[in-house]
Amino acid sequence: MEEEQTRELWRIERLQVFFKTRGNDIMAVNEFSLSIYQGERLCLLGESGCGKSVFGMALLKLLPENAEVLGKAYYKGMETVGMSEKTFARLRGTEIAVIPQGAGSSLDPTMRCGKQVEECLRLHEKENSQVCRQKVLSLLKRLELPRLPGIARDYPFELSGGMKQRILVAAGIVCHPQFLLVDEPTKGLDWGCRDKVITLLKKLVEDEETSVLLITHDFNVAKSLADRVVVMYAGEIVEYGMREDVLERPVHPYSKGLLAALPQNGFQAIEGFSPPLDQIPKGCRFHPRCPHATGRCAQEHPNLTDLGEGREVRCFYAEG
Amino acid sequence: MLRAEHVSKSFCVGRGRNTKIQAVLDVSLEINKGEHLGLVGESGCGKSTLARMLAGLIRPDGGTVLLDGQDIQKLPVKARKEFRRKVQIIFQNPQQAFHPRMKLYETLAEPIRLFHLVETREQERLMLEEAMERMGLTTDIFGRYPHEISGGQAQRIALLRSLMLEPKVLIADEPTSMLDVSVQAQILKLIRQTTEENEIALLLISHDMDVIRAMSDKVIFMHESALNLN
Amino acid sequence: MIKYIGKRVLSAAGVLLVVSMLTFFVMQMTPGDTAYVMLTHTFFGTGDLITQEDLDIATEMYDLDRPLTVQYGEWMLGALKGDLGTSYIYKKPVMDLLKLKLPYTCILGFLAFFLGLLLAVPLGILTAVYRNRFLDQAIRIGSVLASSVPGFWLGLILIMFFSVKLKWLPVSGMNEGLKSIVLPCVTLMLGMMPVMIRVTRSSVLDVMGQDYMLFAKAKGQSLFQALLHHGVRNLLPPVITMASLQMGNILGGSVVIETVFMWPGIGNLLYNSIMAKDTNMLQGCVLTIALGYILSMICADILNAALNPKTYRGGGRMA
Amino acid sequence: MKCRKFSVQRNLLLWIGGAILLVIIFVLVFGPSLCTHDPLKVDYTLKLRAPCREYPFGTDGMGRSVAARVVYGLRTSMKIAIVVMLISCVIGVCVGVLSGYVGGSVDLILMRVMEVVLAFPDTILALAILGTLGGGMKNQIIALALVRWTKYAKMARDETMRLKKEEYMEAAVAMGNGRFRIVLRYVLPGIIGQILVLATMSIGPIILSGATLSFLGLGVQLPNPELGLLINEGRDFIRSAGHISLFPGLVTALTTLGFNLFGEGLNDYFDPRLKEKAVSD
Repeated sequence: MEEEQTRELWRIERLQVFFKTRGNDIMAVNEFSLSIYQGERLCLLGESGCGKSVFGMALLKLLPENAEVLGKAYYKGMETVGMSEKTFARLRGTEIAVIPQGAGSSLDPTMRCGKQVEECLRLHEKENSQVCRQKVLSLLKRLELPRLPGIARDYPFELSGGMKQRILVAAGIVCHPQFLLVDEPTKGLDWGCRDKVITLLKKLVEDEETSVLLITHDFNVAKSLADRVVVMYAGEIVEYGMREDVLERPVHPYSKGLLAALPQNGFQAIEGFSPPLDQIPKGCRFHPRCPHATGRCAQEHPNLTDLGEGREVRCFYAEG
Repeated sequence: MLRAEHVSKSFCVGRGRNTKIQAVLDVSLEINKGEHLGLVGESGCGKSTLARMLAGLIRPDGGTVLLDGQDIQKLPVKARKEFRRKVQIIFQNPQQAFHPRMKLYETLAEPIRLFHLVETREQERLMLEEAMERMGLTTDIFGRYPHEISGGQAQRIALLRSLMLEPKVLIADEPTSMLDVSVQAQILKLIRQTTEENEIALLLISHDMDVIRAMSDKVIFMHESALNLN
Repeated sequence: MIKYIGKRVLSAAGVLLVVSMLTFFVMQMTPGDTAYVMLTHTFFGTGDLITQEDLDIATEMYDLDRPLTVQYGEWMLGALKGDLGTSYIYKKPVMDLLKLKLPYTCILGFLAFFLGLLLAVPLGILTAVYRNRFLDQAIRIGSVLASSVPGFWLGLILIMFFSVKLKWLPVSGMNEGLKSIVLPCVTLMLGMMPVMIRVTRSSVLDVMGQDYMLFAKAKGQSLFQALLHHGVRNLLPPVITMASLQMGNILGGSVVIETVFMWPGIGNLLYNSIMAKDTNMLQGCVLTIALGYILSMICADILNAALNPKTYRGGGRMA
Repeated sequence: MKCRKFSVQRNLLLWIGGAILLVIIFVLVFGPSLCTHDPLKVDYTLKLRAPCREYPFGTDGMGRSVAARVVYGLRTSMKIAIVVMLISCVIGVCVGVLSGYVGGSVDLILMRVMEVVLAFPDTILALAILGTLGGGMKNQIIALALVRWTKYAKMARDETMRLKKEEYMEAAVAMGNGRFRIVLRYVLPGIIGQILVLATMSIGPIILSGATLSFLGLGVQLPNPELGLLINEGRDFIRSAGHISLFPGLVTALTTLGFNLFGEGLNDYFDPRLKEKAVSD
């Protein structure tokens, strides 16, 4: 696996995101350093409120006005955080694409679904509408949408949650991007659709060999789609490594807790609650909920220590 | 105890043409004392509507909902209040189940004052503090507003508010689908523990099979009962 | 879709009927007998000389003594045939007067309406896109100022300044064609623009906050392109609804403005008929203006229905 | 640091509006004692005097001090506006909450009533009513209130319907709250903010339409002064003595501006969109 990932797609150095509210500045993402390789599928795993979506949006410069991004991020060597919106916009859609969270609200209620998928094609590849329509229909067929081609002429409010999610997936990958950000593909979907979306995503990503940054809180999605997994807690990375290591043999107490809380592992819950981003505890951010926290954890903020073969953990006592 | 006989309900949806969506069609269901019932089905198949009908929040078009043999829609006012005490419901989105501009102490004290469970304010405060301990919550939450606490804490408070009235039946409409996995486990364990302790019958509604399997003795499948009658 | 339009027109006709009934019966309840009032106005300055027997002649002549419902029935039949009775003071059929004066009100009204929209909507969009910048503040303060100024007083001031001092524009009346329409039109426009700017601004702000606009940006569209493709269809409904309401303000305002500028429109006619208590004439004017207002509301509803696919694609299908 | 500036700007609107209102209130309370001239005393020798130290706003066609008349006129106009606002607010909110909360047939009937009232442009309905009932302050108040209550009713109904869908309302019912208690503790506090904003924002237009009616001679009758009337009096002297219409209009505009700015500031204060969005994941 190592030799293929020669070319680094993204290199992120100490990325920080602040939200300026009337009271104080809330730090949503703290010191995020990571690199994503060509054709790799990285999963950002964490509970709601840990800043994973904020990181994704910051990377693609889609944050609201009151957000401020510090640090550096290099896409194919080009520094993106400081880049002007005009130049970055040329990358959007063709090279860098997004499948946003909230399938329901990300589709324009007054435009037919087929047209919304075509829009990206027509914007960048300037082909005539007939060719575009054919491309979209073939893509929708690959996504196993029912009632083709009629469904392309339907409006978003006429589709179920699962189908809207697939339309979003289509709109994201129709221009064959090199890097795809997938934000919570299964949130809000019910049980049946969830598996379907996961299998579809898996097939598509393998055919296209695009590199994917997957943001989710759902273990099954991480298990079936990701090569490498990064676990986030309260705005920072606590552990990352290959999927088998992190999901089967987690090292950080929080990752262990997550694994134990799964229904199939007997519902052992982690005590307490993840802290809201404006009340971050001192020292290690997990120490109030960590079963074997010591005095040192409460005082000192641990850094990411390298455990070899690309595994890192943010804890003083995590054994190798 | 709480029984639904051939209950059905349909809603008019969409402007212009009068398209009726049949949310619940001819459902019969019974919850006996101390029983743990699981109701599972696709989202949008009318589970929430059925839950709200059982809790007396929505009037069914057809069929009746009976508590101890009496139709809850025809209860006199006094008995209706007693019905509210016996049958409690907790909702899917904890943060929205509380008045956004009322401190949580007020929200928790409301059932006590409504049913005059205690006379003086000190007793009320003591009662609440003791209940908070049992739920594993700190009393600083009293002074907070709903948007200042996490989903898990909010759902615990909703549970505590319902249990203050010692209900006979607790209906939980997808209590954990909005919560994260770790917090989900806490809430479910709490629900199971409290309902068993106080002999409360539980109707747990969810679209997640694992949750239902882990929590309930009897399981009812709600088939796709949303028929489109336009 | 046609069924929807049909329903709207029907309900509008219903409202119009109720309106006509309302005005008719309320009219008859006026303090002082209609005959007396009519006579005092037709023969000026003879208020106290009118004897009872004059009143009887007048009542009998205009058959005012019959029960109200019969009078209303007769009036209604006439209205359907286009005869709204005769005006006491002008001694001409109400319908002819209305036909004569309607074009003037329409010219003034539509000119003010469309020019107002042409200015207000772009300004609204600008204030939303450049939120909190200097442009936004300036336009908002300007519109609050404009909405605080009484229309008729503004008219007088414009007359005082442009006609009396600078002598560019005529003081009032219709005689100098285009030049005489400028002042009334500007006054009416300034009356409606502040509200239109505010509604456009909040509608554009709402739309810009939507997720599909963020997704459009993620697809590589600039803010302008996103607004064009997705924004327009979503932000128009509230703007169109408010525009139809503003059409009402213009019709209402026309009464005052036409009086100030001596513009020979329906508004002026309505004012004179109120002063002279000429019930038939008053009834005709009120109905015309109400009809115009309801028509503009129906157009707004139809436009909104056309924009919103939900109406002609039925309820959501649970596929 | 754009968002810091914005919060100051929001208060700016409130402060300016508040300042103007203070001036107006000062004039309302101390005005009569301050101005030395009797607004009704006629003295033809002083006819059409231009504004000077003696008569700050000059004198009108009958030699009366325009300044004195404006002060008293402001009082009448404000009295009318406040009364109209209160009546229409009470009626509108009750009807709105009733039809919004109870819904069903009650809602339908009230909707039809509102539709008829809304079928008229505001001024036309007021004119029609005054045309029939005759002029006078009392009828003017009735006419204006009959027109204005629909705005409150519509707002109250929409807000009540929106609140009814919230889950905490369902939870309140499930908790055993009676209908009346829910309206008092949940619905009304929910819409108080909007009512306040609408009240301050609607005083301005009420003053304007009140003045318009008096200008047309249908509202307050001569000789007691009202701002609209004063402007009308000056119409004949447009050419020679513009000041007679100029100053009453200016004062009306200033008062309306004060209320509008204050209302706008209040609206920004209550407007959820301007509060920074909570940091969501």
